[in-house]
Amino acid sequence: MTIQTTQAPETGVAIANSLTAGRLPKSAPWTILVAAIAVSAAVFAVVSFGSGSGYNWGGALFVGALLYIPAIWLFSTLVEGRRRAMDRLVTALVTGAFLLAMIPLVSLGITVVTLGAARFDADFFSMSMRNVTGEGGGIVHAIVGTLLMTGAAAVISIPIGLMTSIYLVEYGRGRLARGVTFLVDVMTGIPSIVAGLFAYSLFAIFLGPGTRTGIAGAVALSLLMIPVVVRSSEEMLRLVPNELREAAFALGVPKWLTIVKVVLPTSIAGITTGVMLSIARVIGETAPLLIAAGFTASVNYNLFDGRMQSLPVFVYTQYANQGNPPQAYLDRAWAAALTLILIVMALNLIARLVARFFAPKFGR
Amino acid sequence: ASNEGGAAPSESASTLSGNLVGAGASSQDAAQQSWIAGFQTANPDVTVDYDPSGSGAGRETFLEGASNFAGSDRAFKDEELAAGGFKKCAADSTIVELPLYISPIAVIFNVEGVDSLDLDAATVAGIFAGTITNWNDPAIAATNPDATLPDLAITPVHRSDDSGTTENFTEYLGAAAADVWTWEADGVWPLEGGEAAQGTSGLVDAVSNGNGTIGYADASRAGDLGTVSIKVGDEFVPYSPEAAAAIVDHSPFAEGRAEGDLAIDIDRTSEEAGVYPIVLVSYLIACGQYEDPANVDLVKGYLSYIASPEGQDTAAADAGSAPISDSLREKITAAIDSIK
Amino acid sequence: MSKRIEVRDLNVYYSKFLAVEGVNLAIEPRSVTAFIGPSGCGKSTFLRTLNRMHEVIPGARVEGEVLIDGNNLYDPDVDPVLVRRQVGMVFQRPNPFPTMSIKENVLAGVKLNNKRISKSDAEELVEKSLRGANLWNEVKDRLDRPGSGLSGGQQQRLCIARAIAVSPEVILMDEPCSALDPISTLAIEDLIEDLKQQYTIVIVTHNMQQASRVSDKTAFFNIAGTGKPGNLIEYDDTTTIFSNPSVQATEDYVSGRFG
Amino acid sequence: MSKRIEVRDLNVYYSKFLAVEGVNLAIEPRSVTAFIGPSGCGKSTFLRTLNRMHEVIPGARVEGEVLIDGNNLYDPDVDPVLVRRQVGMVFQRPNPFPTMSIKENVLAGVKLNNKRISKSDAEELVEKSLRGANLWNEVKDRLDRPGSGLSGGQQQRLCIARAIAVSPEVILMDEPCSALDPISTLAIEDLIEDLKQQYTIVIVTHNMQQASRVSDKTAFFNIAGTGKPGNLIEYDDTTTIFSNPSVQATEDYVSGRFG
Amino acid sequence: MTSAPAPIKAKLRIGDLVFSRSAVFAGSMILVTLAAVAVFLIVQSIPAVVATTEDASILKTNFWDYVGPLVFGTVWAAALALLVALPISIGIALFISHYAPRRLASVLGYVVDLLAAVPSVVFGLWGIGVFAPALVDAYAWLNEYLGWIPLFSGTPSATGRTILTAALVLAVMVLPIMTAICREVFLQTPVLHEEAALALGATRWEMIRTAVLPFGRSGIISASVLGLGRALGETMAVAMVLSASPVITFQLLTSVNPNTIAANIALSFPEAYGLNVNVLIATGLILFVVTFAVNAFARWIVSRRKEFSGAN
Ligand SMILES: Nc1ncnc2c1ncn2[C@@H]1O[C@H](COP(=O)(O)OP(=O)(O)OP(=O)(O)O)[C@@H](O)[C@H]1O
Ligand SMILES: Nc1ncnc2c1ncn2[C@@H]1O[C@H](COP(=O)(O)OP(=O)(O)OP(=O)(O)O)[C@@H](O)[C@H]1O
Ligand SMILES: [Mg+2]
Ligand SMILES: [Mg+2]
Repeated sequence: MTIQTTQAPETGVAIANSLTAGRLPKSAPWTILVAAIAVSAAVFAVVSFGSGSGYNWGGALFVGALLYIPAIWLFSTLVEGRRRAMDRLVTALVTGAFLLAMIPLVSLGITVVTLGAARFDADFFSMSMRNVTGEGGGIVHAIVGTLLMTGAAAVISIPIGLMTSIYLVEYGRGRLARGVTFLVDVMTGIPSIVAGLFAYSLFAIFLGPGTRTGIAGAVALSLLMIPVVVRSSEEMLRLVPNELREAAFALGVPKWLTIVKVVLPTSIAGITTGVMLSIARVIGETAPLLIAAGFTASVNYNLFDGRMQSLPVFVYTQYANQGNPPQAYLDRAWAAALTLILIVMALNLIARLVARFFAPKFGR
Repeated sequence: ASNEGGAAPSESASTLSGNLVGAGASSQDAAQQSWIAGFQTANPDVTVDYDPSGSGAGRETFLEGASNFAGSDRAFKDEELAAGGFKKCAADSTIVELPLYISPIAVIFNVEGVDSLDLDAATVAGIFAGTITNWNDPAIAATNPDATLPDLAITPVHRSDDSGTTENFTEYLGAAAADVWTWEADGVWPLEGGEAAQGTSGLVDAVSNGNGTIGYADASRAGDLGTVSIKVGDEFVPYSPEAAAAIVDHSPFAEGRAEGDLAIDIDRTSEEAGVYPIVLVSYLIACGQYEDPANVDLVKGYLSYIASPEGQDTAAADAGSAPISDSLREKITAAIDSIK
Repeated sequence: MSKRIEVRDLNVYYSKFLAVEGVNLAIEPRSVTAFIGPSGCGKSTFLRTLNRMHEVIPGARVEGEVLIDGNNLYDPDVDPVLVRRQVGMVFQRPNPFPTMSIKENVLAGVKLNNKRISKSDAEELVEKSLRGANLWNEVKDRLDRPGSGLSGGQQQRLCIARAIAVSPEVILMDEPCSALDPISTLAIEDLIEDLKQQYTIVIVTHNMQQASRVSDKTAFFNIAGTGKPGNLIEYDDTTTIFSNPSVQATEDYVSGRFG
Repeated sequence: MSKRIEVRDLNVYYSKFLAVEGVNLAIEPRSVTAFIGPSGCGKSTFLRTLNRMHEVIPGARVEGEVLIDGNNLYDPDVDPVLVRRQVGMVFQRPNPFPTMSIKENVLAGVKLNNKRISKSDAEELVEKSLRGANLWNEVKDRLDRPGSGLSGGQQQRLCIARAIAVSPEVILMDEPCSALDPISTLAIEDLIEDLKQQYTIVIVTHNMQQASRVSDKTAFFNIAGTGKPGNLIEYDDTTTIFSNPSVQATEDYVSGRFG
Repeated sequence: MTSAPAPIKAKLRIGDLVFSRSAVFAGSMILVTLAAVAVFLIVQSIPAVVATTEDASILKTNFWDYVGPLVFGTVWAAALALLVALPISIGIALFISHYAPRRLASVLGYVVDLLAAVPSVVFGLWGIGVFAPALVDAYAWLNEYLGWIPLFSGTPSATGRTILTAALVLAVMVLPIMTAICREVFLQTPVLHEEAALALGATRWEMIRTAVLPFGRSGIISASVLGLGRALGETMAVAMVLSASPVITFQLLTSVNPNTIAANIALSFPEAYGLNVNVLIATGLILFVVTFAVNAFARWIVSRRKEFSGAN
């Protein structure tokens, strides 16, 4: 049998197995990576020797990894051809993108954990800042405030957001839908501080000037939260194949039940992710809460009366208005930041478990 | 929370109870927190909240009648007083402005091997105006013969936010070095460009993280950074609470104010020995007469506590402020007593 | 339990495109009617108008009347949901619910409508429906596994089981056997034979043999050319259509049959 | 241009589930081989192993060897991309790219290999491929419309056009005609006849008549019961399988044929 | 045929009615809320727009001169942030959906989501304390060797707190939300289409290009819009990290950087009084308008090829 050359130029090379023609060996990427890092390390060594400064390990690794990308592309182009090379290049880039994003994450993580650990003690989670100056004190009041206000914001935003996205995907046609879509987009652009001002002014109308309450803070947060919920849920609902809706309709299922029992469960994972993102988005807001919910050192369980402290405001004020000794304030700030992150992580984890429970039962 | 609740079987015979709300200058925040702690401990049934939302916001809030008292890095201006409209106060009431928080502003810098410098107002102004750009500039060397000044670019750092600290600092520069510093006193840094940082903390961070940086900040936050002794008369005065209190004592009260309105015109050019001219005076502002008498006792109680030696000392300990002098305290106490 | 369907002057549009034009047709209760015709001539489109499923497609609309036992489906106050509960449908492409197990899929018509059903009734219904769709033996051990893990043919039979589980009065089937092997096809055809005792059945098929085997009447649709609307060319007893059609086009089409 | 395929002791697993067991088979170049068997017996699964498409399914893996012209497809350093470029595939469910126009769909594979195809070449290729798939007349006026706006059968023919446009050496077809009307089916069968002059073709079908019409050899797969793996029962010349099979099960299956 | 002849004529379905009404209601709520916000902004802004330096001490000349550099800074910082974040987040999303081993993928997704858990104040603290100082050397290097490019010219900042740093911090902040949406959309790509591409002999990248990316296009745009919205409106982190002045400059590495609207409000609001407050709120209105324009543009892109959208 004659091996004929096909129009694909890479295939015709006469090697034992024509299907392996012109492939880099499996180990090639690693070899190239190691080589790239070695080259970079050597260059850094020369530079550091020349300038007398300390050896920069991070820089050497980073530049080495950077070097790998063109290197693998070059080798692959030479040996495997353009298409394979492109594939390898994209693989390297995509992996690189992920690793790149890990840099700030790891850096942030290390910073927050090491600096936050100093005050991660029992007092911190059993005390408020009432009558505390200098060292000591805790963040019970801020945790309570954050949970209550974020919770209230979620209670307001998730139904509205979800129903709006359902409206947009399932019901909306014509002008109103287009208007809503557009306005939701515009809503994403409300600066958080303006949301705070608006909520503050709104409640000033009803409750008298100058009232700062948890609920005003929650309303400000909802303003920021709703567009994120709508946008992400809308995207997820649109991905539900029409076939499934048709299947349900054909069984004589009313539209609303189809949405509740078929469309929502199918997209639940994505929606949960979106909702979690929206919560994460607002739970860390400082500016609007400073304006709408005020500042207090005491615990307040009542959303509708009195000022409420929140973790981000606490972090911010501890950092911005340091007293004596400053370190005590900084320690509290970082420990509160760590707490906030842990709270969001925990919420995220719970949401994922919930989502997994309802998620479509197919692969991936 | 374990520290909450006034039910502690305290021996205090306090009869005060209720909720007191203030808002204003964030410069006072640390001091306010320690005053609040002290006052609440003595009066377990009282809750005082202070929003460190900023002087402007504090004054607006007070105007709207949304707070019982305000903290502000400057007194109300004459025209603002004339416009009136303080919602919490009785119709024809004046307001009480008390200079209860006095804090020196330190000029801080970060230059390796230099802990302190002696500078005159013109040099400081030159540095911040960008006419003196290197640490080995002869103008600096002239007053610091012993310091080893590096050949290093000066990076002056100013506040990016609108702040009382900036206003006081630029007021000092304008008064004491009028030839070099031709801008008006303003809470917003008047020059374009330059390194800017948000808040005292941001500025301190920027100065400590940079190299060859210089800035100005509440003295309590100077930490390990190098600080400047300012030339007053013929000597160089380092910042200190006493020196800061002294300049206030040597300054006149603003004219044409109502009784109890103790706004001070700080004499930045004073040549008096032992005064430190770069200070921030922050006021506590209350009504001369409240529309609703319910809050009067609370306000008076709280302000009296702040003005007391005990109150001034806790603030000095917790916030690094300068305790007011006894002579000033007398006038303030009289003003507090006049509140109805 | 079965219904008579009468179609009068029906036009179906996709937005501005006229897909099916001027259909007049009467389908007798307790009979099987087959729709045949070349691809793209509008069989599916027309079928969907019989239970208003076309309304799901944006822009699709209808002119004319469809009477089910004399009630016009397109009367303004008719509830499409109730129509669909009486007129069930099986699609060309199998579409089991991915979030549901095999069992839940079969019970979907019941469960999704929030009807309560006792556990034993449910199990009975599941078995009956799956047996009816000739799927019971293959899946009885994995009723709680996801429906999307089945082979194409298995999925289609699952959809048939799901449709018959709600016992509609008319069943529309859009090429239900195109993904099935001969044995399953035979089983479905037997099932159609059974169902016909009680229900009215309409089936779209490309398989002439199937049409001639299962149907009582056959409707032949054709299309004059691209962009032209589909038309009902001839509608008659199946034997007539396959042995002695009155229109030449029908004869051409059915005689091109093979196998 | 065509290739000989030899399969040795092939087992296919979905994670732990053994779906197809111990297949041995040799497919001659320039021939048409048909796979028949009941639904769920693993025809599609096995077919996908011939161009390593099973690897796309998470958990699916293979034991054994598939030799194409003597080269083992499963050698560790074989590039599945090269394999698939030589072994094209048409799926059971039509899957045109919804984001592309009809024309772009046809050219999708070609564009990958050869970015700079001249406009006239491209148009020629589009026409040739669409004609080959018997779709040209229906779509020639709307080549720039989205491929997803076609009827099921039209979509399937579009996918066939897309597959033949890259002129692979082996073409695997998984029930390519199940969604087609008889005319299109006939056209595809004619196409297969044509392609056979140059290519090796493997086709899965449920249509016995189709198998007997188009294929040179036929492989019958069966499954002993649920959860059991599918097996290759008999593999022989098509005429032998349909007239005189050596295994009883084969006879049972093909004689259950109808129409 | 014994059953009632016309059960087909139906009551209006309560469930449907309630559900669709509440959906419409929710949609209208957004209209109402936004109208309220707009009214609030406009009413508060009117006195500011016509104000001069006499009325509002914050203004040097008039409102438009004040807001100009801020608009520039806002758009510039957000654009830079998006420029960095978009390719990276698409990359990460692809990595998680199509490259990483399946077991690892969900864990990795979670790890990236963690970034969303970081409050903006903490980004600010980290930006000042860790990130900006770490960039000083890199900026000096860029300035020395690439200073001939106008973007990198000027005197590099001694503290690293430049607009580029702020944009990078913003990029990190918008990454999780963009990544999450892209990832979910990519994961939903129909397997049929991926298989279609692979069967044509596409490499993984080509499969992604032909099947995944076109399918996810509207999702990618949604993600960008959300990311951009966040970047345009982010307040605290920018306020804390950026060394800002009222200037317009394209230089990325100097101490002199344009400010953003949101950060400027945060910086000036605490000390604002009288008409200055209105001026600041008016800048908020301008930000609103900017976002409006950006989104209109994005929507227009999506709608251009609507019929080719994958999902329906
Ligand atoms: N959603 C749609 N939007 C616009 N046109 C459509 C749509 N669905 C189908 N069409 C067009 O309507 C005509 C009829 O399509 P239909 O699906 O009813 O054909 P069919 O007879 O069922 O074909 P097949 O046998 O291939 O399933 C075709 O020209 C098709 O392109
Ligand atoms: N993705 C999958 N994961 C797990 N099991 C699968 C998967 N796909 C198919 N199977 C199982 O493997 C077996 C063979 O399926 P396959 O799709 O190959 O059957 P088939 O012969 O092509 O059937 P049909 O004629 O209905 O298409 C079946 O039992 C099926 O349930
Ligand atoms: Mg059809
Ligand atoms: Mg199959």
